[in-house]
Amino acid sequence: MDYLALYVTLKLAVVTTVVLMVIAAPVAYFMTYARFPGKSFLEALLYLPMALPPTVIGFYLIMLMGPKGWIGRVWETLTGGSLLFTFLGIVVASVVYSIPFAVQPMKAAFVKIDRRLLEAACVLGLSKTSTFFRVILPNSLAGIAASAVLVFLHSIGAFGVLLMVGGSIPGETKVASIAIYEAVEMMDYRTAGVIALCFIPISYVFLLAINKLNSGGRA
Amino acid sequence: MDYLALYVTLKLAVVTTVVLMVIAAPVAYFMTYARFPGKSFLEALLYLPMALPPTVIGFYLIMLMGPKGWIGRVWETLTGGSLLFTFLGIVVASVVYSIPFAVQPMKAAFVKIDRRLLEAACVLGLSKTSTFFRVILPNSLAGIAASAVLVFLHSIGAFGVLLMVGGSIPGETKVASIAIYEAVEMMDYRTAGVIALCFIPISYVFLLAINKLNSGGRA
Amino acid sequence: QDKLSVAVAANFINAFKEMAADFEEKTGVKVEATFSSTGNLYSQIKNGAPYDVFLSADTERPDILQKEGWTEGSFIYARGKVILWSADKNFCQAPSWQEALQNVKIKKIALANPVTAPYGTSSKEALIKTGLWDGLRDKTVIAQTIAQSFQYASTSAVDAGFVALSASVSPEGQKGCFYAVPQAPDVVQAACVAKNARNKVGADLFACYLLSGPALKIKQKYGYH
Amino acid sequence: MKIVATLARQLNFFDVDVALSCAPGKMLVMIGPSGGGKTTIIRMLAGLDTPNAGRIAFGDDLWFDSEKRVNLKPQARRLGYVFQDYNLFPHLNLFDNAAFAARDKADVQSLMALFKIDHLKKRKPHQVSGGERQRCAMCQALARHPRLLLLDEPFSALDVVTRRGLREELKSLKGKLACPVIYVTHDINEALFLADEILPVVEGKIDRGWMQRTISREPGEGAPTKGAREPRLALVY
Amino acid sequence: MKIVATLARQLNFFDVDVALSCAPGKMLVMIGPSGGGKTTIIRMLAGLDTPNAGRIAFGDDLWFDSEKRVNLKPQARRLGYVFQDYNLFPHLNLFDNAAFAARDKADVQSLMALFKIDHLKKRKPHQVSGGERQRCAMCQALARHPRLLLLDEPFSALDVVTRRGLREELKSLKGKLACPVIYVTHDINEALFLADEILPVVEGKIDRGWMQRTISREPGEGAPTKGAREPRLALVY
Ligand SMILES: Nc1ncnc2c1ncn2[C@@H]1O[C@H](COP(=O)(O)OP(=O)(O)OP(=O)(O)O)[C@@H](O)[C@H]1O
Ligand SMILES: Nc1ncnc2c1ncn2[C@@H]1O[C@H](COP(=O)(O)OP(=O)(O)OP(=O)(O)O)[C@@H](O)[C@H]1O
Ligand SMILES: [Mg+2]
Ligand SMILES: [Mg+2]
Repeated sequence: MDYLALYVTLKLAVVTTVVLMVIAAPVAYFMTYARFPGKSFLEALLYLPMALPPTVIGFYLIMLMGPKGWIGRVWETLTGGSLLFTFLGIVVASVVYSIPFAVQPMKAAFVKIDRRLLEAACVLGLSKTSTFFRVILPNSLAGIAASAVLVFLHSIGAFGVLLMVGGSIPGETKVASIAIYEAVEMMDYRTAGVIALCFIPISYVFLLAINKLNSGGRA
Repeated sequence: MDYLALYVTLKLAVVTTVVLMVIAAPVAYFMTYARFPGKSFLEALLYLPMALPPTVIGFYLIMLMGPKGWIGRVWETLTGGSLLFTFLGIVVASVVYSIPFAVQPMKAAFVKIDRRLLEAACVLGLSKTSTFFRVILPNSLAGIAASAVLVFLHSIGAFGVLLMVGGSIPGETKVASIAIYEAVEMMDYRTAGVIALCFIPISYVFLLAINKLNSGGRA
Repeated sequence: QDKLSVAVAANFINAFKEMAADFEEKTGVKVEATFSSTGNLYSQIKNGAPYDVFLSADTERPDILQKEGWTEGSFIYARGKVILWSADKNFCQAPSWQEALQNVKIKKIALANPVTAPYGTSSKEALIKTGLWDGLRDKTVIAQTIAQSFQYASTSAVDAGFVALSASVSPEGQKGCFYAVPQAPDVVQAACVAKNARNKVGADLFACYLLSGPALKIKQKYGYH
Repeated sequence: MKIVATLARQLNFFDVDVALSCAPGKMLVMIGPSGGGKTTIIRMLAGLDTPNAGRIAFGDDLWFDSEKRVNLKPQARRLGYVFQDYNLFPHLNLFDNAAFAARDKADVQSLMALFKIDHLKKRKPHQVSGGERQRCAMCQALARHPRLLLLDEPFSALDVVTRRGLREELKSLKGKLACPVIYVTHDINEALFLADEILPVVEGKIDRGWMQRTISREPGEGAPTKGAREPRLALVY
Repeated sequence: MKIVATLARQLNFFDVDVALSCAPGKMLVMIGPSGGGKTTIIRMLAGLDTPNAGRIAFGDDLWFDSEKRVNLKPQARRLGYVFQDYNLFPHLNLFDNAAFAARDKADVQSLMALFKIDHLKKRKPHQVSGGERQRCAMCQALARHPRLLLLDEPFSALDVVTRRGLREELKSLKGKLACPVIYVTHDINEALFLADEILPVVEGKIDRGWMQRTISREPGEGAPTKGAREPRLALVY
């Protein structure tokens, strides 16, 4: 079995989840409370990575992150290296790919915060930012947990996108889902099944951890 | 452009969303309030479709739904036909594929319902079922909207699974993402881009509708 | 006229679409195709997919299907060639593809997965024959399909890629330049007709058509022979 | 039917341990210091909290018995319960709230009129004042024709005039309802006016002397001697 | 600094239209029938609702002026506000709630002792009684050393003894705080005891006769004649 691929998968899923939680929270906050024309349109754009087949996202990401794309060029000027076919590259891809899953449940949680709590925070002198960190976040733990679960699992399953952007370099960008794909293509259904089964305990442990964190916040 | 494929995609997304909302709500309710040993384990299983690469899910679904799988056999005895390579078949696949996205945000919403409301319902004589319909659902609209958005968009983007289970029969199981896939395979990147762009207005309209419903429920 | 259902390996998609149109015009039999990876299509067939004809990207799977009794026999319908393609026309200045690859400016080259894609196996063989495989290890990027290898090359994500000759004739492919890779063995693609095809007559007719003169012309146009 | 209960439950700083009974058409008023356990007792009667030991009998029905392991669900007790924080359903307007578990919608109409909130029928709870919410909660509880009425400070957010009016109404309703009413209040006037029996609850126990001590301002626990500075108002309301 | 305000706002069934002022160290008590507009007035002073017309000046600072289009955010007004439904933050324990916007944690400690909830520091709001929550909200408001204190029925969930104690404390605090205090209550005794000025708010307007009518039980609007049946208790509390 391909342990290296499993390890890369886990590392990717953890990094993606952490990065996305940090990025998505302010985005969701903004999308919940800001009022401006074209908001639904922006929101639709934000959710687009989900509506597109992974290969298409992968294709556009390659274009952007390749040596001719602007992200690729900016990155090259900054670091001298290429973003494609590196671990960092697949992190970027996986983050883009999972944005909607992170934003949407958080937004749902933020919407449900009791207006009276926000008024109390306001009267107690809290700025928008402090209100976010001291009132909104701690009262949205269930929604944030939902986000984290979706993002984590979704990046484990991410495949089409990573396949494109990663180039399947062992130990660096070759994730377990690619190993499964290879096994299926080679008609080695047993190996595919075994690797797939590995995800049950992984998801299980992750869910337990999230549930613990979540109820810890409430108890 | 392949209008028929767009039409099938939309039909599939709408049917999947409706079916999943109906299925996921009781499942999420059960997962929120029931206490039993092995609950996290069951939950992990429920989220598995997300952690697996689409082709793998597709593979297992074919096995189950094919003439040798038990779902396929039951279906054949009941209707005399095959479930694979029919619209109904891809609906089943798309429902399985999106279950986690439907359940998780709903669960997050149900968890956040004020316990005092549930106590009030209890005292007022409501059974578990009535409480669910009369108190929990109407107070979870934001979470349900989040579910609906995720499921709808995710089933538009679904691809690997559908290709496997559906077999791309025009007007029946050939969805737009498969058309995109074919265009990409033919190195016709322009057509792929044009079909992909169609999803922006579709997502936009859908989001508007959901937002309307959602705020209608609250106003 | 009953329609004909054909499962086609994704690398053959361009040529197939044109052939299907031609066939329809000539015989009036409507052709409905499913394009996917050979592995995918094979799994579908094993699980009862109602395909009348299967155009594989290799010879292995039609053989297995024959053993399993799905078909009575297979035949070779196309041979593909591996080329080394680059979006950068300067790439082809060197006298041979080996030298072009060893240029220090070349940072990444793509090839299809040697384990799962026949074109990948063939490309790898050419690299091994010419003794370049070990030296280029760190520069190679593995694409899962031959089409993806071309995507890498055409978006300049890699400097050059081993792709199918068929890619070079597409509009996108004409924007770059390529070397033939004679060291790479031909990729042999076999097809087979289902024993219990729903439209057996049409399926046999299509099998004949695949080997006919007009079909050969189309195949050549798309880089097969 | 008469309700008879003995209840014991351990809390963090003291234990609740009381016995009480109330006949139909009668009103038992609980009064006592804040945090003394009144709400806890009501919640046990409602079945929302479970006593550690004790027994609740409603007529011939056994609602709770720690020894026989009987514990009837709140749903089956058919209660009217006005919570201390009068929690209405935020997604429903006042009428729908009041009619939530009503036997008969016509009742709701007249109850809302009785409690002077019929002009607010279409408002959501957050769009009305605290006292209006409280009156709506009262309608909700009465509209289902309860077998037992539990009122946890139902008029705390009301002004003196409205309150006086409503407690008159309640007193006359009490007879018509023909069910036991258990009422928590902090207002001694109200207690004296409404009660058939007064139950002073102090640190979870019944303390019959509490009323007397409070009224005569004996410098007992918690009754600050500074209170003497307060003008002796003899308001005749 | 003194607060001076004229406020007008249209509500569905009547308009609020009042003028009020309160000097530092003084207490203005609002009283009046339920739904009369008291909370609305407090919310306008806090900046949570915007008046349709009017002006709020705090000393030399202009907080609101409909003509000059000035509207200071609530954050900048530095208020202490105890909401009528004393909403504490459900994710924090009582100590963290009280200390939420405190200048100095040491204050919090002594405030909680003063309000007799220091033994409940580690409890979450849903784990304490209604009155305990209310006292915690009071600590929260006081701990931030507000420039203006707005108290919307802060003691409504307290028993008579605790309440009497706390209102003594409040009265002595008032001088120390040296800020204007605006206080809403339904308890006429409390109003008379605490107030430097009483502002009866009836249907959004100031109605100076309301107190008098209520106390002498003139059979005015809303004062039911049935009230006469009530025993004339002259409780000396
Ligand atoms: N959920 C809970 N968990 C633990 N302790 C609680 C809980 N609810 C209340 N308490 C404690 O139990 C005691 C009694 O509370 P209870 O709510 O019954 O008082 P009360 O008499 O209704 O007071 P009040 O008049 O202030 O409403 C208090 O000391 C309180 O802190
Ligand atoms: N958000 C709102 N939207 C519309 N009307 C409201 C809103 N909140 C309160 N009202 C109405 O405004 C009027 C005044 O309400 P307000 O809360 O100021 O009364 P109050 O004097 O504080 O009453 P109470 O003593 O019952 O708390 C009431 O008629 C009420 O129904
Ligand atoms: Mg209480
Ligand atoms: Mg009020």
